Amino acid sequence: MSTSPAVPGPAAFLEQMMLIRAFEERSAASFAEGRSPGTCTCVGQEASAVGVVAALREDDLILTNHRSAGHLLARGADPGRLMAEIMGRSTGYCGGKSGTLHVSAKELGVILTSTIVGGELSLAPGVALSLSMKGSDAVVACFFGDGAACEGIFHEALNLAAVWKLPVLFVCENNEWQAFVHRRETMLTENIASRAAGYGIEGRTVDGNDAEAVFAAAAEAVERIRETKTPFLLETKTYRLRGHFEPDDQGYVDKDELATWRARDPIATLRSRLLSSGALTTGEAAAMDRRVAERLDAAFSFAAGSPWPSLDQLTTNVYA
Amino acid sequence: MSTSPAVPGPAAFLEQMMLIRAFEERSAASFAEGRSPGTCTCVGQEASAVGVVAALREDDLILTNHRSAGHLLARGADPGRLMAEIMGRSTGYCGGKSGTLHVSAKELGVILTSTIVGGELSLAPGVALSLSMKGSDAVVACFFGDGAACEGIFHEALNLAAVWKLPVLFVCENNEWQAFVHRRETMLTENIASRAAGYGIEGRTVDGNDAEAVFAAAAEAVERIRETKTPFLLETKTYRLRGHFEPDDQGYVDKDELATWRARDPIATLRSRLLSSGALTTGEAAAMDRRVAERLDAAFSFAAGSPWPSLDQLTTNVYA
Amino acid sequence: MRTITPYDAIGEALAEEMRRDATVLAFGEGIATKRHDLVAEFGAARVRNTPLAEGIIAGTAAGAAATGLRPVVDLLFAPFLTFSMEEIVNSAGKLRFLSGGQFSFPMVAMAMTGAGWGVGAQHNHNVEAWFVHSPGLKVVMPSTAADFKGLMKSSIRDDNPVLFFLDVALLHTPGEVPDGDHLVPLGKAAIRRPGSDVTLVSYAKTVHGCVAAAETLAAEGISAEVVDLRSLKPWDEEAVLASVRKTGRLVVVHEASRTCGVGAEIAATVAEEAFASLRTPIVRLAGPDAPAASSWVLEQAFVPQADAIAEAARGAVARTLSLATA
Amino acid sequence: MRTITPYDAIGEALAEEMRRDATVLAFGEGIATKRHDLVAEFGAARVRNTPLAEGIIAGTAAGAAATGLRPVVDLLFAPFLTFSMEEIVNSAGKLRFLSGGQFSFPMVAMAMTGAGWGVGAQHNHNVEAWFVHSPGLKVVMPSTAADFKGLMKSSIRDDNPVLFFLDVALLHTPGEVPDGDHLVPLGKAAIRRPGSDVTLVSYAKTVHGCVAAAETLAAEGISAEVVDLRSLKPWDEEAVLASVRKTGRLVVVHEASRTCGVGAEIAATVAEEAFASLRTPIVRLAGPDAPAASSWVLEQAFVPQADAIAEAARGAVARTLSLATA
Ligand SMILES: Cc1ncc(C[n+]2csc(CCOP(=O)(O)OP(=O)(O)O)c2C)c(N)n1
Ligand SMILES: Cc1ncc(C[n+]2csc(CCOP(=O)(O)OP(=O)(O)O)c2C)c(N)n1
Ligand SMILES: [Mg+2]
Ligand SMILES: [Mg+2]
Repeated sequence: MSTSPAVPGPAAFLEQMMLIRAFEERSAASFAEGRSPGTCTCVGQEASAVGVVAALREDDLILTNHRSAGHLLARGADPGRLMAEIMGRSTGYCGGKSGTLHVSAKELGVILTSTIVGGELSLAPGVALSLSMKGSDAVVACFFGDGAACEGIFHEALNLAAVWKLPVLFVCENNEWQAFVHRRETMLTENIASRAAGYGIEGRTVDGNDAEAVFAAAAEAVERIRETKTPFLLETKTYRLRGHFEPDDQGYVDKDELATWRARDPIATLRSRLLSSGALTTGEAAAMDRRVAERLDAAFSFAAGSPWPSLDQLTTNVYA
Repeated sequence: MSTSPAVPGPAAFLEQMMLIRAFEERSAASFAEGRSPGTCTCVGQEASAVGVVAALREDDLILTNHRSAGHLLARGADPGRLMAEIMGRSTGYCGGKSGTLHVSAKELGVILTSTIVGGELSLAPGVALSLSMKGSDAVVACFFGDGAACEGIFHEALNLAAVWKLPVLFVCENNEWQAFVHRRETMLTENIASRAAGYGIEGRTVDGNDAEAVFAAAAEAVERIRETKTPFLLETKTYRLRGHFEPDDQGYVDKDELATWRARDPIATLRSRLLSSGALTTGEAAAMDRRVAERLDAAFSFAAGSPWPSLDQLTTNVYA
Repeated sequence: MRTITPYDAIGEALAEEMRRDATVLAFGEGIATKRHDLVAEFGAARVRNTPLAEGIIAGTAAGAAATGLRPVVDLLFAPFLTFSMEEIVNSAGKLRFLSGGQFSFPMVAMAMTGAGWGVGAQHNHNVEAWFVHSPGLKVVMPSTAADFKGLMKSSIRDDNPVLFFLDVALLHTPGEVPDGDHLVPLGKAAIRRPGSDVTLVSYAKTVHGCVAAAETLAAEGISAEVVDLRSLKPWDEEAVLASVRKTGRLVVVHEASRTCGVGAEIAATVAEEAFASLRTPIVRLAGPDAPAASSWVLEQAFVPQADAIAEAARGAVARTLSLATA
Repeated sequence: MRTITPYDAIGEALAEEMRRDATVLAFGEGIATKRHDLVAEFGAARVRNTPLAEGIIAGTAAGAAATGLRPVVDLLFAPFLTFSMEEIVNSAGKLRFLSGGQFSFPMVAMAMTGAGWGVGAQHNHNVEAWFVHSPGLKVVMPSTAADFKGLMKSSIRDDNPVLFFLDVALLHTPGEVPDGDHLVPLGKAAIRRPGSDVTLVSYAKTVHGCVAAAETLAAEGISAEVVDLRSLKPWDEEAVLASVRKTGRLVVVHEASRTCGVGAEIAATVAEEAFASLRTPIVRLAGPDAPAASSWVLEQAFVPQADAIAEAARGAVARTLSLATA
């Protein structure tokens, strides 16, 4: 049994979020320069990623969706190997086979990035079943979007996990968009967490742009799962500040809605709060900027300098 | 626009239910004699069928599942053509191609019997969409089981119908069993109607063994659907008194549970209530028995005397 | 003639058919956002965004088709069809038959597929053969802008469920499209280049590889006929057999995995029906029996390219010659 | 040797493998009810009923397989696999590759299929070719009680996802099963009857039709070799090619629809790899490209029967002779 994670301070959250944001922006820039394929960034949703992941123990496992860079980096993924994967290089976490959309990293306990919306939901109960049959009290965190909550597999996964008492923290990152469709076009209710009742499990909605609030809610949920052996549905309310998939000019997004949420940017908000409360000095903030930039410079040059996979990789790893 | 259906008296319900019960028992006997393939009977669930169907107008449409004989007969299907279909004869509603498990009858507004659990749920919103795009105020009644409520397509169908404001009466016939699995092994909640809230629509649970109560609830639901253009989830609580699919000795069924529900047999209950209240005389009851027997004798000899489909039917009706 | 992309050709086809027939409607995850001009012209009831749920999108299309509408649904990428197999195969494909002909299912399901975007195997998987193998369905997969338009219009008018596959590599490359009511019949192949020594049968992006190969081969004195199937179900047996009877040699080329792919059906049919005309073993050139990797170099290597096609054709021709001289 | 039904042979295979390996578990809609002896021996945690939801059954198997368990799931009837295509194809089949080999997916998905019960096209649809066409999966479909057992045991031990198809017509007919730890390797065909004039390749129920046909043919002086594929992916190319090289004639027989079926792959491969040995056109005998009707007479007529197989073989032999004498 691993010990519970230490409570991270807000400054640590801030730096993690800055790293994620910068990673995504560089990744988008790399696409724009024609150096990597399009990608789904998690810009605007960093607080949800760092808050939940911080609440996990080392032996807890993660499944996530196409907007997974935040979860991976929060979990400690090496930005260089992650970017190499996005660029399709042999040094990436999956040798370039995954690319941006299916990254897994066994060494980090990240079982899956599913680019099939709902794929993460379909596998999560089985992963939790393995844990519980081993007698472990580890949990599985399964990240998915408000769109995935419309897929039938959402219903099947929550119901099975409930009936079989599987330790899954279902994390719905409700960012108001499902590619080019607004959430309001896809459901009559405002919250997804309210669906938990239909499965006889607990659900809760939390401000997904506040890393500390997310952390507190996730930590409590994880504790309840370990205690009760019952899954939990946590909804983090946040917003997709960039487009769905690069390139995307967001021409279809309501300007006021976007402005409202830009004003609630989880990074800017936390940074200015910490600066104005004195918890962070401008010097420390500048040092963070520098550290992030340095890590990313190194990551991108590692990735760009890495070799392509050899052509025999076309047919390796198909069968065990 | 058709006019609303006349309120049927309990005696009419009783005779319909008796016809359905007798049809199913003969159909099971016919299987036992090797004259037709196995079948899923609706023995025990007749009240739910006749109550809901009576609440529909002639221009309302029906989709149903593998336990559809009750819905078809309540809708006025000819027992002879229905039995011919079950026996695979050319005079059946579908020329023998459907057999017992996929019967449809366009002339009766029965679009589908789906033997894929959930198939009826997947098609119902589209049928309702046709109606509403034509400007009709007809509704679609979609019958499915508690098992189907575990399929992802249940979730997708209810959500789409809710968001698109489609006139669907979702009727969950909760008979406590899902083939060889008890409902309690498949969900933590007692009711399925409570899931309606997750889609922002209304749901209601009714005693499915009381034809009049079912009728009243269905009539009210249909009225609300026509008014509000919003789907409705009606759950009829009933019980599968025979096995899942012939032959099935129900060896796996708890004896007490079965006995409890046998005591609540919708036909015996109504019949004795009507007899003891004087609403039905023994003479009238005997006449009912006779009429039912005569109709079924005629039906079974029609079916058994009907020709098999010709072999060219192997490849007809594949394409339009 | 105008020069437009296949993406725009599909848009024109939808608009023209919706104008012509009030029962045609379109829905899918984002189609109303992406094709806003259609919403503007035909209204929100006929061009709809949907919740993210492929099963019910396909099922709703089938239900609507059975009762008088002609839906076109956009299921985005072919691997997402795995979430709508039940509705497409068991309902749309079988219920006409099972109902004894009482209902028909005039609907079109679109899905993008193939290499080109580096998005990997959960977006890029050529599964057209599944639907060719399933009863009651039709399947098309065009290679030119004109065919995207003409086949889409015919698919919408067809009274059966049609799977319409869009090769992503072609979608944004402009091509010529005839003016007016341009229809291409389902089930008719196109001879993209006539020839007499070897028949290259293909569809979608690899047709262009075949044409390029044929040009290379022509310079070497080998005359290759390029047959573009366009429709995979029904497929134009007559055109393929006629070509093979003329050339005596067959190379079938597609991006989809080789095993049980459409090429297997073509090869098997030719081995049955035109056996006596064959002067050389049939050759299939297809994607490996492996998922598609995201990495650009691997993604491209997955697809049979012009060089490999030319080499296969050369091999076929050479082999006959050596057999003949042996 | 004991004489037991394939249904019981599967039960034995499950019990033996669960005894041998604590990571093996089984779940599905009713499996704990129907195989109560397994619950009694291995406990409710390892033999589970599930909610009625094929998608999550398959997905849970894939998730469990990726993390150390070896699940066997019962998906009942093949058409219900349409509800689990996403999980089987996109996850179980592709994620080993996409993860660069980090995870493997040792799981077995069972489904019944084929004519015999008069239950119609939503229960009876032979879709094995879909999975043969999809990367990363294995597919088996036995014809004898011994193979049901031996292939199930090998499937459970295999580190890849295996689709295990059970022909309903065979399931309750007893047959001989060797005692002890009886294993049949995946990928190896069985020669059910040796012969020299024509090769009959088949699998599942039609193997028995081929054997019956071979007996009829023998009486007429035609020696037919019957090859039972048993595994459809990988399939035993070597055995089939060796047989065809010997006989020079190939008839492929299966119940599944002809178009893009497994027979197409066999025929295409032979036309590529053993072309020079073929003395006559390949013949495929398969189910029509139509849904299966429930009506008993139509259901039976769907399946290639011994008479038709013998006739096809006779035709093949006669055709060569007439070519040779022409
Ligand atoms: C099964 C499936 N359907 C559709 C898509 C295309 N697609 C990718 S992301 C996306 C939107 C997902 O919305 P949501 O689940 O809310 O996640 P978000 O992108 O907002 O993080 C869509 C439609 C897909 N990848 N998989
Ligand atoms: C997709 C699918 N899965 C499984 C089955 C097998 N099956 C037929 S009926 C049934 C139980 C259905 O339960 P429920 O929906 O409650 O209906 P009931 O039979 O109780 O009326 C099952 C598992 C099927 N026909 N289709
Ligand atoms: Mg979203
Ligand atoms: Mg039930």
